[in-house]
This record gives sequence, structure tokens and C-alpha cells, in this order.
Amino acid sequence: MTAILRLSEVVKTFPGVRALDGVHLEVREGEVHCLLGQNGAGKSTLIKVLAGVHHADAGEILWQGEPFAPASPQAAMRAGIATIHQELDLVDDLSVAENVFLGHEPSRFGFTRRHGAAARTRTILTELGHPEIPPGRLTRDLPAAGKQIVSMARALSHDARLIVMDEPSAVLAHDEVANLFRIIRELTANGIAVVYISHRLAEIREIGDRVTVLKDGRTTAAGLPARTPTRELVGRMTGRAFEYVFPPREAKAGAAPLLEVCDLSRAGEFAGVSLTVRPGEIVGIAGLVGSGRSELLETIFGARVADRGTVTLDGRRITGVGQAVAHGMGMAPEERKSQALLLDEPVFKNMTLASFTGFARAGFTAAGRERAAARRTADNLELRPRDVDRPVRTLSGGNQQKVVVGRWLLGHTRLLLLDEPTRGVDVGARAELYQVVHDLAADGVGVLLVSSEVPEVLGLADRVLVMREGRLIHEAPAGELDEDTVLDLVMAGSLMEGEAA
Amino acid sequence: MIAETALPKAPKYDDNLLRNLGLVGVLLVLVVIGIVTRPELYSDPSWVRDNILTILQQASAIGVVTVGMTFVIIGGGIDLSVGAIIALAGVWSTTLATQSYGAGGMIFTALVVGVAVGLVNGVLIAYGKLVPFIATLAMLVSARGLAAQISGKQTQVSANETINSLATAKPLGIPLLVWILALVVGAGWVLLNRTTFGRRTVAVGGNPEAARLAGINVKRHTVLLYVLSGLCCGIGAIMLTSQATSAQAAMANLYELDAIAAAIIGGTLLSGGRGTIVGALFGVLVFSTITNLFAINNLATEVQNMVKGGIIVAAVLLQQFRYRSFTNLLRRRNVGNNS
Amino acid sequence: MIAETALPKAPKYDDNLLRNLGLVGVLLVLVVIGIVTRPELYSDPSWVRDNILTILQQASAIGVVTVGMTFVIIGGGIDLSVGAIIALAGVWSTTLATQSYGAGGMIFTALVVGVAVGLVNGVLIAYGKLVPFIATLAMLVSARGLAAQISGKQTQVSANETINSLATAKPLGIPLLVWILALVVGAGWVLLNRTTFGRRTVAVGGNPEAARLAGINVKRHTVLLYVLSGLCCGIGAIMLTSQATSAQAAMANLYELDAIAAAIIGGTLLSGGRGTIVGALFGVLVFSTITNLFAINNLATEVQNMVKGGIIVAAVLLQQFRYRSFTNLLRRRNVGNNS
Amino acid sequence: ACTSNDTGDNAQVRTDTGGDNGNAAAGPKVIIGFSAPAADHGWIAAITNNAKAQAGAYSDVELRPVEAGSDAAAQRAALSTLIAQKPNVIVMLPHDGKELNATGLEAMRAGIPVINLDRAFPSAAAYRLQIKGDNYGMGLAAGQYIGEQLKAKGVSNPVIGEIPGIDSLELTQERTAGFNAALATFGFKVANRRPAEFTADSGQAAATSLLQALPKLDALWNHDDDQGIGVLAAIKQANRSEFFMVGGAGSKAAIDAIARDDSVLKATVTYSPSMASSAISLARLIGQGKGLSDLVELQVPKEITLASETITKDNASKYAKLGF
Ligand SMILES: Nc1ncnc2c1ncn2[C@@H]1O[C@H](COP(=O)(O)OP(=O)(O)OP(=O)(O)O)[C@@H](O)[C@H]1O
Ligand SMILES: Nc1ncnc2c1ncn2[C@@H]1O[C@H](COP(=O)(O)OP(=O)(O)OP(=O)(O)O)[C@@H](O)[C@H]1O
Ligand SMILES: [Mg+2]
Ligand SMILES: [Mg+2]
Repeated sequence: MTAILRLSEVVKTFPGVRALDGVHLEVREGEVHCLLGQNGAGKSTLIKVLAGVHHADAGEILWQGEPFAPASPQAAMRAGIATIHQELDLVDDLSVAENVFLGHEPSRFGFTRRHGAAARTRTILTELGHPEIPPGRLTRDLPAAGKQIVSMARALSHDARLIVMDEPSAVLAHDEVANLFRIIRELTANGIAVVYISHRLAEIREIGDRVTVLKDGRTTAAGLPARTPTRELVGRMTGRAFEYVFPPREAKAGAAPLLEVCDLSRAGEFAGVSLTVRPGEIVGIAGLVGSGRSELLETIFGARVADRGTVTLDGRRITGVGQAVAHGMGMAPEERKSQALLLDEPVFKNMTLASFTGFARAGFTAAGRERAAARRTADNLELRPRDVDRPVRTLSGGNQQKVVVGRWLLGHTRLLLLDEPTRGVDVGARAELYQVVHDLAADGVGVLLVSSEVPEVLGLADRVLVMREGRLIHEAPAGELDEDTVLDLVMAGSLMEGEAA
Repeated sequence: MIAETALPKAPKYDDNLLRNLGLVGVLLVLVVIGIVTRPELYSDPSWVRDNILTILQQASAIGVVTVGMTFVIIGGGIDLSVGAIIALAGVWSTTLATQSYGAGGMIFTALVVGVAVGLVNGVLIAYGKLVPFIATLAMLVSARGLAAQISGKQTQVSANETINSLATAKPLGIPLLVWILALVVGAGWVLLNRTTFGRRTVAVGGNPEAARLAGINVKRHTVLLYVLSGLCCGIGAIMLTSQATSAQAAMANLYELDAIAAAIIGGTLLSGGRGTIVGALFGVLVFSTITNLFAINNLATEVQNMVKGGIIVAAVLLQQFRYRSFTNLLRRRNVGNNS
Repeated sequence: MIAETALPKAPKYDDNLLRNLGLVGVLLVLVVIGIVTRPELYSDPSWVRDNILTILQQASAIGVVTVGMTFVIIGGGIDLSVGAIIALAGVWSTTLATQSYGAGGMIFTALVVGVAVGLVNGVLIAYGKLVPFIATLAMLVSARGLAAQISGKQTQVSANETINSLATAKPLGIPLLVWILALVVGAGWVLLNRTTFGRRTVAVGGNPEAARLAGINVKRHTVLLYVLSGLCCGIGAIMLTSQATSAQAAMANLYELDAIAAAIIGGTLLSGGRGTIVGALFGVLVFSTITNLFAINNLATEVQNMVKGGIIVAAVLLQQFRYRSFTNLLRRRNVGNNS
Repeated sequence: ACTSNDTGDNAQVRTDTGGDNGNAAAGPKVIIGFSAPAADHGWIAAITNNAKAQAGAYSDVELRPVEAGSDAAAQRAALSTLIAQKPNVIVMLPHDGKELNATGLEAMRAGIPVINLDRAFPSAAAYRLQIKGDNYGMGLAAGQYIGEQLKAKGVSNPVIGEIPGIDSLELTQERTAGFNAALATFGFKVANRRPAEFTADSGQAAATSLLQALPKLDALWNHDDDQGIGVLAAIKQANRSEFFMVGGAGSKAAIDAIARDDSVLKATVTYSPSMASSAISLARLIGQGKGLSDLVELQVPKEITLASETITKDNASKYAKLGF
């Protein structure tokens, strides 16, 4: 097999940051080449250089043997490199088909050929195993997973020799990932090369042929076989040795419930949900993408108005966010960029967004004390960089997530709602986050966790609730469940116990 | 497969459709107020017919400008200079020198001036990286200044009968200016909804980064949007000149506010990425109908203004209300189906 | 652990500072143009001193309004009604009935009217869910109408000597109006940068959803922002009334455009979430200095306007240029440090 | 009013300064500061042009025009600069007399006589001479003419329309008040009133609305001949001719149209910008301490109000040269 892409000594600097500092990468025809690295290691920057979004400051790129420096995304696409970017790069107000063909619309004299585009989109979506997504539907109506599939369809709509996928599985549920792998195998069988980025080592072992590891913008290992033991891969990335590290802990039982949710319903989203969380308890909710978990969390938090049912925290009814926060509830929402962060503001102001009033005296803010407190939290969370005055925008995704979680460590939070807390978070940071959640629980904070990663729910939670189509269908201590059982419940809904709520 | 619930049933209703229905409702209410307050006028069918045509004719120039404005706003910008462009194009096309070239020369001049000013706007914004608000505000001031300079601050009378007759011609019984409005609105609708240009406009306004990643030349597209707006202003200048049989530096005063307001009332997001041409047309018609309603009731200016603000607010609230309750209705029905 | 070199250094320079430096540069250029074109005036130190005070005094009312506008824009809104609020507050506080209560009554009335109108704006926007552009445009129209109604379209002369003397008083040799401007700017700066209110404003404008999910009452805060803008307009109304020793429905015409332009030139993002009070002040001063430059050179209005547009564009470009080149400089230095 | 700036045959300027007039002989040099609002309108443009032309006709006058910008605040600023330059006399047409009253006082206190052109200051101490048109009288004249015509035609319950200029201006209010007062003497009143903005396109829009609201019309008064271009266009576009129209101000185009008698425009009531020429002549006299030679008084009077005349087909030829 020949190398179709070869990078050597590629350097890319941003103001104050050397994002790429000598990267080597060699991708062969028809292989799945995985990129591994911690948050902020430079993976996304690297593929943006390949996609013509950024221009390398130094280094050499050979594409099919020729020197290559795409001047624009269009140039990269014409050369045969298609990219699925990490941040969803779709236009909400265009239809699925229009998004797929944006920039290379089938057209005649400038008039779009809508039927042609729709037909081809349908074909691609069917190839992708998603014939149910209507090409004419506005993209804003799709759930995150659907959008990810549209992004993928767009990449396939180009006649690409190399497809780069930046964390495509982050918003996908288990079965979706399997489907994604089927597609990747079909692509590679046709000689198309795939560069695959993910923080989940299991995926890499399953789909990858070779692995390149980045650390601090440098290649620390190039072209390792995908079977390389976890210990070594993680070691090359971070210096740690394990992927999921769940600190051991004992569930506290018996305490009176901190959170009580009673028969909560919202039309079209979920119905008849009742649950409790005790102080110091971690409750996990497993379910498919689109099963209504995010809406449930937001409703508990008071950010959405329930049609029916009640939420009580320590016996007090919660009906709005302000009240929820005042009484010690906190939430790390699912979409950190649109729901949680002020991207242009410094880290410390983002961390104190829910607590700056508490630091203030007589309405005057105390930036010094806020900064000091934020610094301590940044240390606890091992935020990288540790600089709390840097705008959040310049942080990598995983570190942004830490900022969101850190926000609720600063106040007097007694119940923390976490929606997909480790999405896009690297192995090392993930372990740190798990530790933080455990420490919180040990301090008596109740945690309600939503995650699409079943091992995470099982490993972290004391008690697991399974949600399907807007209803809780099963509840059990984490110890009594295993991954397959949960997956069966989540998908079929009835397998064993069948005690649908 | 994405879970069934994750793909909500195709919305049978359409945001834009509902919004436009809301505006039709507002128009109806205005007409009913007219009927109630001036029954003797509305009892004469030929007056009613004339009145509709008058409302449309009065909406024609600003309507054309609003189409261009809608494109600019959907594309993430704003054009405060439309009124000034009309004035400059109108004045330039009615100088004695230009008039000596006849109607063709005048029309050509107006269009070229419109396009040229739009081009300058677009280049300043796309390549000079000026905020659209500031760039077009600067253009507003400059273009009106230039128009005053060219006209020597005089009202320039159009002596060209062809130009002047544009405002009086009524092919098939409908004023030519209304035909022009219909044509521009139709062309605008096709351009927005059926061409790559239109689809890219939505992308550039809705998510410029995504548009760039998809290989769209965002800067060039931005320039084209302002050129399009300038072109519409050029057309509007001819229309207004023919109506007033003259042009002057102060003409089309505050058209920018009217056009932006009409576009927004019609459902265009000021932040870009979403908007409809038909909605913008309805927005213009609402304003034009309000003016008509005031005229037939002989309201004093100050009362007119007080009431107008209230009507605008009521119109938007009404539209939102209809929209929300409709959506709730449909949502409930959908949920029923699901569970 | 991550190697120290990989820890990206925070940018030590400050966007806002550079932007303001750029504006100071623009001001200097304008002054230099003044010196070059009218050396005989600038050779007289007492004239120069007077001239600076004149510029500041002319900037005072619009400066106060711009502070309120800056808050509204940072908070994600826009207030097109500022000029109309000034007119309404000015007219209301100079009715014969109000004047009979003396200076205190007049000031009180102006402030209350400003706050009340701001409250209506805020409630319509926050709770009525109207787009700020439309809500405040409607208010513009209505408030001017009401002002015309109250004043009977007459210019109302202020017979109150205390009010009229506000514009002539010069404590410590500096006009009282300039002191007021300084006070409002200072208070605005503290409010934005040192209080929870300011922090909320940035959050609400930068990402309303994030602010809401962090427990901030976004609606109530939005209302407060428009009330603040209304209050500034009330103060501005007093200042303008004392300068003109009268008020009328058409006063403070197009102040909304000037205030928005000054805020944006000063570095406030029209989309919200970012802005500076000092920058807004510089923006106002740039406009006021341009006017002064035209006056001392006695430029014809049309030439003035043509040139003004060009100066605005040049100012913003100059500012951006300085900013970029400065950034590059610092970037290079930083990179050098890192490697 | 498609006129140019060239004042070759401008009848609004008195150029025969060398006649038997006792004041014609050149006297000490007079520096006259002049300020009028930015002209975006034919009438104001004519004011400025007339002032310049009249000053040019005197060898002993130097005119220092300062631009007044687009609002009262700008004019205040410009005038402070002018006052600092100490001209002998200031002639100003204020944006608004009340808003510039303080500036008038400031100049008078500085020892500079102020001539207020057209828009009165409320305090008498703020000016040395007030020369203005008669807005109320203009409305009166228009109402009088319309009343007489309708009465002559025997129309008992006439439908009368009115198209004023910018409605928030006091001068508009005065014109309307005069118009209503005159009509009242005939027992008539205005059926519909649609204000425009002194521009042709706004005149067209206002007239179109008005015509739509009044399917049958007997008479129409349009306050301003410049916006009248648009008003006449709208009438033509609506294909209406059952009524007659009276204009205002007395532009050349309007006077010509009246003379031709081929449109609904049958008369116009004057509000002549020639007052600017007179203001300059009087400023010169005040600067030189002279009086009006035909009067007994040794000084120029304090108030002069021009009469508003009615131009009809019969006397149009006489006024033809006075159109601006
Ligand atoms: N536009 C930018 N401006 C400044 N710094 C940037 C920019 N884009 C990325 N960086 C910085 O470059 C470094 C590499 O970021 P990159 O997004 O490539 O990381 P990543 O490996 O994709 O991380 P993640 O796994 O979290 O997605 C980070 O320190 C990031 O803060
Ligand atoms: N903006 C929206 N408009 C209409 N329906 C929506 C919208 N957002 C979500 N939904 C619907 O609400 C339900 C729950 O979706 P959601 O994606 O929040 O579930 P989830 O379990 O949190 O999944 P995820 O793993 O993606 O967070 C789905 O039926 C989804 O289609
Ligand atoms: Mg990344
Ligand atoms: Mg979710």
C-alpha cells in the first residue's frame, strides 16, 4: 500500500499558542488512520490545515506524492480531501439536501436542481443506513445525531480519496457507532483512506489500522498498529495508563432524598417520570440519543416548564432556573458552546457565572477573589492551560467542558445535573472529571448524570435509570447491570425484566 | 437508526407560512377597521379596486428596496444606505446631462449608480472588514452629500415623458410600477429559494464559518449581496423619480428604516440566516395599508404616529400569538400520535 | 504533565485598550488636520482651550445617551427610540404645567418620562418577545407623536433660569454639562466593569441561554437595560433643553443613529456581549471633533457630508490597522518567547 | 425649480445699487456673518443664493457664510465660531427661532447686531432686526382665494384638501392656522390634511393618499411649490382634474404653470426668498448706521414682515421674474 498523504515537521501557531509543533503523519490508501491525543493536543488544528482552513507556518505536506498547500476549503475538496469537522458545520436553516451539497450544488444556470440533489442525498443517506432522514427537512429540526449523519453525508457527496473525521462518534449512540464503522469499512474497501479522531480507545482498536499519537502539537508515535496495548497508547498521550478509571466508592444509603421528581411530563418529550436522588448519590440515566434525557434534565432544572408533575429539592418546589440555582442546583448542559459558555470572556468569569453575585459586596464584583477561587478550581480540574484570564474560545473542547463543570464547584451546589459531561473529553481529563464527580458525591452532593456511554454510566453511578422514548423503563443498582443488558433495554426496551414504567 | 422520537414528524405547518398568514390576518384587520370607519368609501367597488391599486403602487418603490434589503439581512448584513443610494441614483439620472441621453440613459445611469455604490459598500464590508452598520451609515452620509453636490441642492425635474409615464402607465389595468414590484418580488423569491445564490445567502448569513468550510467564497458573496441591494435601489430610484417626476438629494428619506422594519416584520432575522421575500412584501403592505387607513380617516400626524407605533406592536404580537397557538395545537396533535 | 512551552501564554495585550488607542490616534489626526488647515486659530492657546471645551460640551448630551445605548447593545439589544425619548421627556418637562413646579419638577419629570418609556420598551422586548429593533422603532414613532401632541407642535420655551443656566454654568472653568458627561461616563464604566449588573449585562448579551441556565433572570435584566437607557435619555433631555432653552417634538433628531454609530466605532459588538464605555465616549468625541473641524473650516454641508462618510471609514480602517499590526507585533514577540 | 446657482438674471436680487438711492454710495466696509440651515430644499437654497448674490452686488460688503448643518445644535455650534470672529452684523435664518434664541442673545451681548431672517426669536433683546415672511398671512391668502373661487362657483359644501410641509415645524402650524381662519369666514373647513416633507417624492405620496381618501375634491392647498412638483405628478397619475389647486412660496415652475393654465394649479401664494436679499441690504445699512432713505427714521426699523401675495393667471407675468 502506498502513502497518499505524508506530513513532516508541520508547524502552526496561533497568537500565543504553538498548536502544531512538528507533526509527522503518514496515511496509506485504504487504511483507517487514527489520531489520538489529549484535548488541545492539536488534532483539530492538524486536520484544519489539511482541509485548507488554516495554512501551515512551516513543514511539508505531500498529497499523492505532490507538495500540497490548499489555499481554501474548496481547493482541499477539489484535491480529494473531504472533512467532517468537530464542531457541527451545518446551516440550520437549509434543508438536509442543501446542506449536503452546500458549495457544490447540482445546478443548471445557477438554478438549483432540487430533485437531483434530493435524490442523491437520499441515496447517500441510505448508504449511510439512514433512509429515514428526509432530504427536504430543515436541518434545525434534526437531533444532534442526525446532524452528524448529515455532516457525514456531505463528506461522502464529494468524490474524496481521503475522508477526515474529527470526533464523529462524540454525539452518536452505541448502535450509531456500529453503523458508522460499517460505512468506514465500505469506504476503505474501495481504497479510500480515512483519518479518524476519537477519544474512545475501544473504537480505535475496533476500526483503526494504525494510530498516530499527538502530544502538545508534536507527534509522539507515528503509525503504531491499532492493537497497541491501551497502557502504551495512553502512556504516549498522557503518561497515564488506563482509559476508564472509576475510583472505588460505596453508595450511601438511607439518607432522605435530596431531589424528588414526581410524575414529570412534557408533551412530545417525556412523560410520567418519577425519580429521586439522595445526598451523596450518583444516579445515571442511560438511553438512546433522542430519548428525551436532555429535556428531562432541563425540566428538572426549571429551564423548561413542565406540563405536569413536580420537582422538589429538599422539600422545596422548584419552578424556575433562578430558584433552582439559589437552592443549590447546578447543571452542565449538553451543548456547552450554545448553552453554557461566554466564549469571548475569560475562563474565570465563565467559572463564576453562577456565583459572581456571591463573591460581590454590595453589588460590586470582586474580580480578585473570583480569580483566586477559579484558579483553585482550575487546579482541581487540571485545566490546561491553567491560565484563568484566557478567553474560553481559545481552549480545546475538553477543557471548555471542565470550565462548565467547574462553574458548579464554585457555588454551594448540592445537586449537580450533568448532561453528557465527557463528550469530547480526552482520556486523562475524563479520569479527572470522574474523580471530581466522586469527590463531590463524597461531600454529600447529589449527582444526576446523563451519558450515552454505557460504561461511564455503569462505572460512575450508584443507581442506573434506563430511559426509552420519553419514559423510564428500568431502574437498578449499577452493580446489577452490565453493558449488554443496558444496551438491550435501551434499544428493545423489553428484553428481560420488562417492567416498563 | 435514529430513534423514532428523535425525528419528529415532519412539521406539517411551516414557520414562514404561519408568519405570513399572521400578516395576512393583520392586513385583514386593518381593512376591516377601514370598512368600519369609512363604510361609505368601501361601499363603492370601483373605489375599493382603486384603493388596492393605490396601496400597491405606493408600496412599489419601497417594496423593491425591501427585497434587496431582505437579501442583505439574510446574508448577515444590513444596508443603511438604501435611501441615500436612491437619492444619488435619482439625482444623477435627472441631471440635464443625463436627461439628454433619454429614458434609456437615465435608467442605465440609475442602475449603474446603484450597483456602483453597492459595490463600494460590499467591498468595504467584505474586504475592509468594516461592520456593515458603520460602512453603510458612512455611505448614507456621503451619498446624500454627493447627491446634494450634484443637484446643487435643487429639485431636479424630469422632463422625460417616457420616465414620467412609467408612473401613469397601467398595462392590463394594473399600474406598471405594481408590475415591476411583482416582477422583482417574484425574481427575488426564485433567487432566494431556487438558486445556488439564494441558498448560499442563507448559509453565509446563518453560519459563515460553515459556509466557508463548504468552500463558499463568503467575501465575494457578501459583495454581491450589497450590489444586489444597490441594484434594487437603482430600480427604486427610477420608480420614485417617475412618481415624483423629479429627484432631489433629500428624496427617499428614512427608507432604510422602513425597509428594515418591513423585512423584520416579514419574519427576517436581523441576525441573518433566515428570512422570506413574501413576508417582506407583506411587511411593506402592512405599512402602506396603515398609511392608507390614516389617510382615509384623516388622522392628524401626531395621532397617526402614536397609533402607528401601537399598530406595529399589536401586529407583531398578533402574528406571534397566532403562530404560537397554532404551533401548540399542532404539537399537541403530534404528541397524541406519538404516544 | 504538559511541558511548559506548550502552555499557551494568555495574550497580555488588551483588545479594548488597543482599540481605544486607535481612536485616540484618529482624534489626533483630526486635530492635526485642524491645525494644518487653520493654523491662525490653533496658534491662540485660549482659543484651543475654548475649542476643546466646546467640543466636549457639544458631545455631552449625545455622550450620555451613548452610555445607555452601549449598555443596551452589550446586553444584546438596540434602542432606536433614544431620540424620541429625549423629545418626549424634553417636551413633557417644559409644558407650562411642569415648568410651574420649578427646576426640580422639570428634572424629575424628564427622568420619570425617560424611565417610564424605557420600562415599556423593556417589557415589550423581554416579556412581549418583540424584536428590539421593531419594539423601539414603534416606540420612536409613538413617542414623537405623543411629544407633538403634548407640545401642540410648538417649540416650548423654557422660562426656568436654573434649567437654562445649566448650559452656561462653568464650575472650575469647565462647563457643567461636561461635568455631567464625565460623571455619567465614570458611573457607566464602574457599572459595566465593577458591578454584578455589568457582569450580567455581558452574560445576557453574550449568550442569553448560558446566562439563563446560570440562574440569571434574563428578562428582568433586559428590562433594566432599557430602563437605564431611558434614564440616560431623561438626563440627555435636560441637558439638551438647557442648551436650547427650549424643547420640541423634533429635537434630538436621529440621535439613535449617532449613538449606535459611536458605540460601535468605540468597539461595541452590535451582536452583543462585548463593548466598552470609554470606547463609546471616544466614538462620540470623534463625531463631535469632525463637526468642529468642519465648522472651523466652514465646509459646505454637502461637502461636509461627503467627507464625513470618508472620515468614518478611514477612522475605522485606521483603528483596525493599528490593532492588527500591533497584534502581529505582539504575536511575534510571544512566539519568540515560546520557542 | 430646476434652477442653477448662476444668478445672472436673478430678479430676487437688487443690482441697481447705483441709482438715485441715497444709500447706494459705498460706505465703510461691513463684514456680514451669514448662517442658514443646510439646503435640501429649493426655498432654502434660494435664500442662501440670494444672500450671496446681494452681498456680491455691494463693493463695501464682505459676506462670511457659515454652514449651519442639519439641526439647531449644529447651527449653535457654527454660530459660536462665527461670533468669536466678530463680524459687524450677523444675518441668520435659524433652524428654529426659539432654539437659537440664546445664541441671538449671546451675539447681541457681544455687540454684534443680529438680523433674524424668517424665524422669530421669542425675546426682543436677541435681535436688532426681524425680517420675515408672513406664514399666517400665507395661509390666509390661500384660504381667501379658495373661498372666493368656490363661492363664485356656487359650491356650498366644498371638499377642501391640504398638503402642508413638515408638520412638526411651527411655520407649518401658522400657515395651517391662517388657512383655517380664512376658510372659516366662508363657513368652509378642511376635509383632509396629509403632511409631506418639503420634498417632491413625499409630496407625491401625501397627495396620492389624500386623493384616495377624497374621491371628490373641490380645492386643494399645497403649502410648498417644491413638494408641489410631486403633488402635481400624483394628481396626474390619479387622473383627477375636478378641482383646482393653490400652491405656496412662488417657485418659477409654479408661476409658469399658472401662466400656462394647463393644470389644476391656478394660483400660488408667495413666501419669497427675496427676503434674504433685503436682509443683506438692511444688514449693510445697520452696519453703516444708516436708515432707510424713504423713511423719516434715521435707523432701520426693528420688524419687517413681507406681505404674502397671491399669484394667479392674471398677474403671473408680473411675478414671472420673481420666481425662484
Ligand atoms: N483559532 C484559534 N486561536 C487560538 N488558539 C487556538 C485556535 N484553535 C485552536 N487553538 C489552540 O490550539 C491548540 C490545539 O487545539 P485543537 O483544537 O487542535 O485541539 P484538539 O486536539 O482537537 O483537542 P480536542 O480533543 O479537545 O478537540 C489548543 O491549545 C487550542 O487552544
Ligand atoms: N428543537 C427541537 N424541536 C423539536 N423537537 C426537538 C427539538 N429538540 C429536541 N427535540 C425532540 O425532543 C426529543 C428528545 O431529544 P434529545 O436529543 O434532547 O434527547 P436526549 O436523550 O437528550 O438525546 P441526546 O443523547 O442527544 O442528548 C426528541 O424527540 C427530539 O427530536
Ligand atoms: Mg478537536
Ligand atoms: Mg441530550
